[in-house]
Amino acid sequence: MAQCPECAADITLESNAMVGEIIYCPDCNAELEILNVEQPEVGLAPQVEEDWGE
Amino acid sequence: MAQCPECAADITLESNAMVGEIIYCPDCNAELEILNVEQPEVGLAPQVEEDWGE
Amino acid sequence: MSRIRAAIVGGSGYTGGELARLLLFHPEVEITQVASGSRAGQFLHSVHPNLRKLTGIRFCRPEDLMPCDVLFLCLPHGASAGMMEHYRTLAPRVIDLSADFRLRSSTLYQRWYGGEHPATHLLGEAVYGLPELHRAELSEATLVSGTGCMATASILGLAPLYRAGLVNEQMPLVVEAKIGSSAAGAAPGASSHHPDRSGAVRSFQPTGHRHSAELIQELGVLRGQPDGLTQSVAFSATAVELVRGILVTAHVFLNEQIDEKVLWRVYREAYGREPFIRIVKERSGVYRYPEPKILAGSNFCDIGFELDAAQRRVVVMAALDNLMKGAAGNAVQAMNCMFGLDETAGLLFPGLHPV
Amino acid sequence: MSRIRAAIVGGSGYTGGELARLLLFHPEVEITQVASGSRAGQFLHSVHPNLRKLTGIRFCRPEDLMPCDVLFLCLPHGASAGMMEHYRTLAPRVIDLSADFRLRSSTLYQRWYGGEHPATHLLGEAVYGLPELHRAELSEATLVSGTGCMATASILGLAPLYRAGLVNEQMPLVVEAKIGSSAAGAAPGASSHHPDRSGAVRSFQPTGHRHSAELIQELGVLRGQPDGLTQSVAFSATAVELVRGILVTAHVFLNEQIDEKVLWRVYREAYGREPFIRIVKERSGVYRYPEPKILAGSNFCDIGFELDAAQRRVVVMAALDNLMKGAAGNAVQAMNCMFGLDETAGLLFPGLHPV
Amino acid sequence: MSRIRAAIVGGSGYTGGELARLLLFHPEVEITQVASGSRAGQFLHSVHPNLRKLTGIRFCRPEDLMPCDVLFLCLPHGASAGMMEHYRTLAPRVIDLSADFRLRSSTLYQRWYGGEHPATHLLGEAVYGLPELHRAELSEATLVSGTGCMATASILGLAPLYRAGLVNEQMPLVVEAKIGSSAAGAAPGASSHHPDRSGAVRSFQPTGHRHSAELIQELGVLRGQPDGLTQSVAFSATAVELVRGILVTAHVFLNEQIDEKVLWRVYREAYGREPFIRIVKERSGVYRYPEPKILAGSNFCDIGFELDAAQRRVVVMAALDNLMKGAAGNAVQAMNCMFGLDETAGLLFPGLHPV
Amino acid sequence: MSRIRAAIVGGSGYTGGELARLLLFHPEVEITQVASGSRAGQFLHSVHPNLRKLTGIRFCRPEDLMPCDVLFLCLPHGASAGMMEHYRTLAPRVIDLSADFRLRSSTLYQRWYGGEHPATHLLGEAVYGLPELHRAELSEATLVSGTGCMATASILGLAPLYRAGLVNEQMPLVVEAKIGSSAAGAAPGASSHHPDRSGAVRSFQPTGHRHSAELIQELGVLRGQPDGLTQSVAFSATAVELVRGILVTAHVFLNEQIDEKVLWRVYREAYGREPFIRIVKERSGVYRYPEPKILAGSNFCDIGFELDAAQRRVVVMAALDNLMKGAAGNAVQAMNCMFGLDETAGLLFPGLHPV
Ligand SMILES: NC(=O)c1ccc[n+]([C@@H]2O[C@H](COP(=O)([O-])OP(=O)(O)OC[C@H]3O[C@@H](n4cnc5c(N)ncnc54)[C@H](OP(=O)(O)O)[C@@H]3O)[C@@H](O)[C@H]2O)c1
Ligand SMILES: NC(=O)c1ccc[n+]([C@@H]2O[C@H](COP(=O)([O-])OP(=O)(O)OC[C@H]3O[C@@H](n4cnc5c(N)ncnc54)[C@H](OP(=O)(O)O)[C@@H]3O)[C@@H](O)[C@H]2O)c1
Ligand SMILES: NC(=O)c1ccc[n+]([C@@H]2O[C@H](COP(=O)([O-])OP(=O)(O)OC[C@H]3O[C@@H](n4cnc5c(N)ncnc54)[C@H](OP(=O)(O)O)[C@@H]3O)[C@@H](O)[C@H]2O)c1
Ligand SMILES: NC(=O)c1ccc[n+]([C@@H]2O[C@H](COP(=O)([O-])OP(=O)(O)OC[C@H]3O[C@@H](n4cnc5c(N)ncnc54)[C@H](OP(=O)(O)O)[C@@H]3O)[C@@H](O)[C@H]2O)c1
Ligand SMILES: [Zn+2]
Ligand SMILES: [Zn+2]
Repeated sequence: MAQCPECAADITLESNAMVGEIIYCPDCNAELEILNVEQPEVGLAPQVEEDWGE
Repeated sequence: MAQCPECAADITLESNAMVGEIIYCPDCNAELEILNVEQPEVGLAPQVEEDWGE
Repeated sequence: MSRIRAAIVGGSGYTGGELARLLLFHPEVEITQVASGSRAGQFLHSVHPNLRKLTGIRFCRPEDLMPCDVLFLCLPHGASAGMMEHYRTLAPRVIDLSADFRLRSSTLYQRWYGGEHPATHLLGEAVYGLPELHRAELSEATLVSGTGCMATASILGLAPLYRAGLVNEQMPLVVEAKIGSSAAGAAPGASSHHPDRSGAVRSFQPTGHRHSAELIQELGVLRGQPDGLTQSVAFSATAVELVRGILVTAHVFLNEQIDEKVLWRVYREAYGREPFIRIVKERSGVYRYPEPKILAGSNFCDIGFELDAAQRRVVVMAALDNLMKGAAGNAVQAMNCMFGLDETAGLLFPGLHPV
Repeated sequence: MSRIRAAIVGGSGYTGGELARLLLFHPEVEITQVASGSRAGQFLHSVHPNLRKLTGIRFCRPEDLMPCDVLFLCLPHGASAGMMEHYRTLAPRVIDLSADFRLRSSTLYQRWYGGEHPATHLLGEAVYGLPELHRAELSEATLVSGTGCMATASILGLAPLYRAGLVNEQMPLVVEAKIGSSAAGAAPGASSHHPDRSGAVRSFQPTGHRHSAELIQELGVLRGQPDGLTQSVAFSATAVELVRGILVTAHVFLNEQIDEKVLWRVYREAYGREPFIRIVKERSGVYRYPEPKILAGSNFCDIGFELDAAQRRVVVMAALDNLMKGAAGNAVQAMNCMFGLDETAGLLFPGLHPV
Repeated sequence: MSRIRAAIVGGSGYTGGELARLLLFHPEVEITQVASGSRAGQFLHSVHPNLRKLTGIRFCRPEDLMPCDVLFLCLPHGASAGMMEHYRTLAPRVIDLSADFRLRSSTLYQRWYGGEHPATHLLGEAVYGLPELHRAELSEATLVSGTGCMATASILGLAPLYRAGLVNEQMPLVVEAKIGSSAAGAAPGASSHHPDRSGAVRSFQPTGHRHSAELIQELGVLRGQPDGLTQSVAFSATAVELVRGILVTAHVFLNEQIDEKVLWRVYREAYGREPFIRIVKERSGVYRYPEPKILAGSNFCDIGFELDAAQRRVVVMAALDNLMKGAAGNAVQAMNCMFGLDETAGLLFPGLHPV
Repeated sequence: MSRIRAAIVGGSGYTGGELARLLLFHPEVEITQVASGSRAGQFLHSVHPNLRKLTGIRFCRPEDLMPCDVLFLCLPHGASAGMMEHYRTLAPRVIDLSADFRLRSSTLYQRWYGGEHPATHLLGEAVYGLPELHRAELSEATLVSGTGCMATASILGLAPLYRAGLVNEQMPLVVEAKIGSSAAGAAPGASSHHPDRSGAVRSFQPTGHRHSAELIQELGVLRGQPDGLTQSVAFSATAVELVRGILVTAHVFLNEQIDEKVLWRVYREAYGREPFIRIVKERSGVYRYPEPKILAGSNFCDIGFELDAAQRRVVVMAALDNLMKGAAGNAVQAMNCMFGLDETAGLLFPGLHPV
């Protein structure tokens, strides 16, 4: 089980997951890149800051 | 010149002001009763608390 | 099993109408009576137009109330306390949505509400009806108090931090509530006149707001301070353009330097299994933090937080629908606890988007 | 019986999100997939925040759609017609919420939408998915069209008068629709920018509005005019400050002098047994006529009328939630008809008051 | 020249407050008194918070009113007619914003308002205070009536078509007004209670609305029908979420096939030189037609139109602020006419965007 | 004296449009040019519909700007700093409404805005354009910065307490701003899409908001802390349903036990002679505290306060229109100071009620 680097949520990788694939954290919706499949690991994908108010 | 007992605003009594008359503070809108005309003095008029929200 | 027979007093008001709506669709409940002094004889839908074609119930007079299994009181503050003995003869379980039985201590009551409580002998029996904090007591309770709508959001938002002992109580707790117009009830007046209330951002009682007392009591319990939290509590409320909904923004200062994952853990542990609490804290999108409008009609309390590490400060945001998790929905949830039912029974509506 | 497997295309939009909400709680349905070109891989709640904690479904890519029992298309006008053959290979029953299959006649389509219809050979098969008018056909249908939101309100409001032959077709039919912002979908733009859209009372397409075509078709059927109503139809729409909701005000002139009881009878006969239509016409209270705001989230179409005897004129008012009875709710009702389920399954939410 | 001394009766209401605001900044006017029965002695800003720090005037009692040059009456319908003789002793020129003197004919009054007019002998003297139609009479008038807010928008929008003889009077005139909450005045009540009024799209009086009478009178004059337009007039009004503002959508049918340039010419000729009327009809942008919200506080009436050539139909849209061009602003414009001042004096505020 | 020739850059945006409106009616100013990259050649009213019929000006291209007496820059943050040398060749006086020149210290800039300031050599010359605090400097200034809209309300509300040395700086300053949608400018996007933005009560940046820096700088100056206030400042902002307007609620703790009359004196002394600041604190009525909606279009900043004596705490409320006293109105006031004009010239509109 991988951990979200943003919020520490448990992230279960799907059976067909591949390194480099982009997935999302179910809790904080961070965009995550799969770094390792055998020893599940994900990292924050580079994200452009959207403007979302004021 | 009288002083508003609520907010200390200067209150000028009109020439025809009478003891017991109800006037209003221009600053805090408190309802004021004229207590003395020679030595100008006003007191807070008894006010029912209105409900004005929640 | 036969259905629970429930009756409502003050059914022509907003929380009474909301209860009627919920109980009509509750799988284990049957509404026996809905009382109203001003509308007796009229159909429910003459006041609550959403109930048209869904029920043929008519309001009864309060004095015609008959025994039932559970009685909900939806009356203004002060109206139920004096009559409580009477209401308890009508039903073995009473849930009072007003503020009359929210405070355990008559001293606290006197400080915040002014004047002697009319039924101090009952204060010890009443349970503060927030299932997330008092679930066990509710299963035994016969007199349950509803919770203040802004207080509910504040307490639910802050409880995990207080329980975890993270808060620096030497510093003030500042809570700013933003609130819709239905919180003031169904009676029209100058302050609710549409041309004046519409688009308002209006402070009312910037200091001395009575909901403070509930925070002081409930957060105090979590800190082992039975006479109430000793910390300075600065609670203020601002009416905004909204009919249903509350957003509470609370500023607390911390004892120690922590990182945000600690907060995630604390909130997950507190609320991971709660059916009606969701942690809302997203890195992208429009709905990153709790937003009351999507909660209209739902029983959720959405909670988010953000850490200002440099200042050892956390901003907590909590949103709910004042008529649901802030009043009638929470009361039904409490009833479910009292009768040992599934806590979500009758409370499944998820809220709308967009809305 | 196993659950009906349903999938949604265009699930990131407003009608798609509403369908997802409804089907998640539908007792006989299981959502198998929700497709989105722009959001594939993301959780439903990243776009539809009301669904947080209620489902772990993620959007799939449209090209990854798999066979299912019923497929809902929630795409912009023009996007589904060309692909319909493909979609029908995926599911034996397809419900298309767009305007592509609302009109039976390719001539009518061309007149109002401009350009040739991309799949004229399917026009004959498609059923206009309004259960109140086409219930029998729906039970056999494999291709069902959603209905225009303002058209639905107008047609349901006027059908009883036309069917009863009361309308003077030498005089014009004037229909004024007031409509909320969600009817324009989820894509932002200058006209939906909050500072400009907020508080707007904005005419758009005062003449030539495409929903006219649906009135002409469906009221024509009721008058035995298969090529469309020959009467002059003046339809105009005004965007008002509201997210969800439509109120249609229609002015018709009558053939004969009647009294209001005739109207009551005509409407009662038409709709007395319809689960989602309520006649709203009260002599007192605040909600005397249909009011869209209390319908948000509900599948009701509320209908009222008032007679101007002197001028032999009737004003008909009809209200609904454009995303519910005007789109997703009606589509679920149509699906219920297609599968022989209880028509109200999954559609019981009554709407809120106050709101 | 010394300033015109103006006084206001009913100054605690919405039109009275708006007049006070306008006259305070009017270059040729000095407010001598503002009367209120309920607020006598209080400062204007206690009721009209926008006037704080701008004036130290206090409300006087109605019975303390003293002679002045012009008296504005801002009382509910029915309150001024009976007292008019008295008011005219106070000022040589009286402008009554209520409906009491809008109709020339006591028959028309009786038909629409029910009951005998209390001062029929004055009906002949009163001028319908719409400068665009009665400018010349105003310069001589001593008793001027304000105009109905929805009537003003309707009449101004339609007058050019009627004057030009373009309208087919065998066909009905259908007028649908959308209107904000301030039109109902400052007194709170169930129908203006924010939780219920907010977001409303509410029909009131779908038939029989009294403003119809003003259309019938004024458009009749333009057609040489002194007893009122004989055409069938279908006027209905819908309250929408807005505080200030009206949008009227009118459907008229034409005598002949014309093209849109004819309409441009007709409207330009009618209004090209009018300071407060703007033709709004754009091919692009968000504000293509009249939009009431940008008119809040301004005295403009914006007018647009669209031709449906196929059906020989024109849709006319007219927008204004009900408290300005629909009441107080128009009254000041009328006063400017009566005193021979520049018609725009005191009325230059252009309105806001965004808003 | 001939009129001041003023030009506007970024004239298609919201502050640019507001400036155009104000300067069009300013008695001492003539607008020479209004530049827009995206709208060059179009009439002002194609974007700012309130200006229709009031001016025939068309937008010019930014590169076609010609010399003038004063140049207003209404560009997004970051767009003007790099070009400032160029702009200063066009006019001897430049007023930049963006955030680029609000902070005196490049360190403070870097901390809050991230990255090096593009024109640090100019920081010393620029004056923070708040007349109430920097009137004297403005009369000499050639480069003036606009002020942050929420910062303006906060600073004006708090300045008297800080200047008087009443604040306990060991305790945090907590400031909660409620703000309308126009503050985010004219560009549409997902977060301003009406169905999602409407009725929102939305936290954005609960911590780390850039307007904090202005509070730190300006309140620091008042405390003799030139590197910025050392006190902990907790600033958060919540978007509410409103187009124009800000209400700031600030919680400060005091050094000593005082009574409310002290606060009255402190505020009266600070603002008694300020034309655009009003103290609002009433014992009755609906508008007891500052309310932003009645300020739309006006240049007032209304300020109220309430003492919580027991907790030695003051709650300060300050309201303004973000496009007026929070941007364009304040810029015109600053311009009036720079040119030695009457400070209220062109700024007399008092705001509306009801609205
Ligand atoms: N609104 C909220 O968001 C909210 C949230 C949490 C808690 N609460 C609490 O719930 C209670 C009810 O609130 P609400 O908003 O439903 O109020 P409401 O809309 O004003 O309704 C109260 C009802 O009580 C009845 N009533 C009024 N005065 C009474 C009196 N003196 N004696 C007996 N009955 C009286 C009235 O019905 P009849 O005259 O027809 O009998 C009225 O419809 C209050 O105590 C409130 O503090 C409200
Ligand atoms: N809104 C209403 O009240 C309402 C009422 C009745 C009927 N309708 C009809 O229902 C349909 C959907 O309306 P809506 O309001 O849900 O629209 P919407 O919110 O704009 O959503 C439409 C969805 O379709 C997808 N899409 C957009 N452009 C596409 C294209 N060119 N090809 C394929 N997919 C595309 C998008 O999702 P991805 O890009 O993520 O795939 C988008 O989320 C429309 O035909 C509308 O006329 C709407
Ligand atoms: N609101 C609009 O948009 C609008 C537009 C066009 C025309 N009008 C007309 O203008 C008039 C005033 O409208 P409004 O909106 O200003 O009304 P409003 O806000 O209700 O104010 C009317 C004022 O009249 C006084 N008043 C009330 N009842 C009275 C009575 N029986 N006898 C004497 N005075 C009484 C009240 O002041 P005190 O009790 O303090 O004396 C009240 O403030 C009405 O005739 C209305 O039809 C209104
Ligand atoms: N809105 C407020 O309440 C408020 C309050 C205080 C201060 N301010 C500040 O005032 C400034 C303007 O705000 P606003 O609300 O008026 O913004 P806005 O409505 O977005 O307008 C900005 C204008 O600048 C032009 N522009 C956009 N991007 C540009 C770029 N990269 N380079 C050059 N020009 C560009 C655009 O016009 P063209 O593309 O047509 O040239 C646009 O119309 C901002 O710095 C803002 O922080 C705003
Ligand atoms: Zn995460
Ligand atoms: Zn005072």
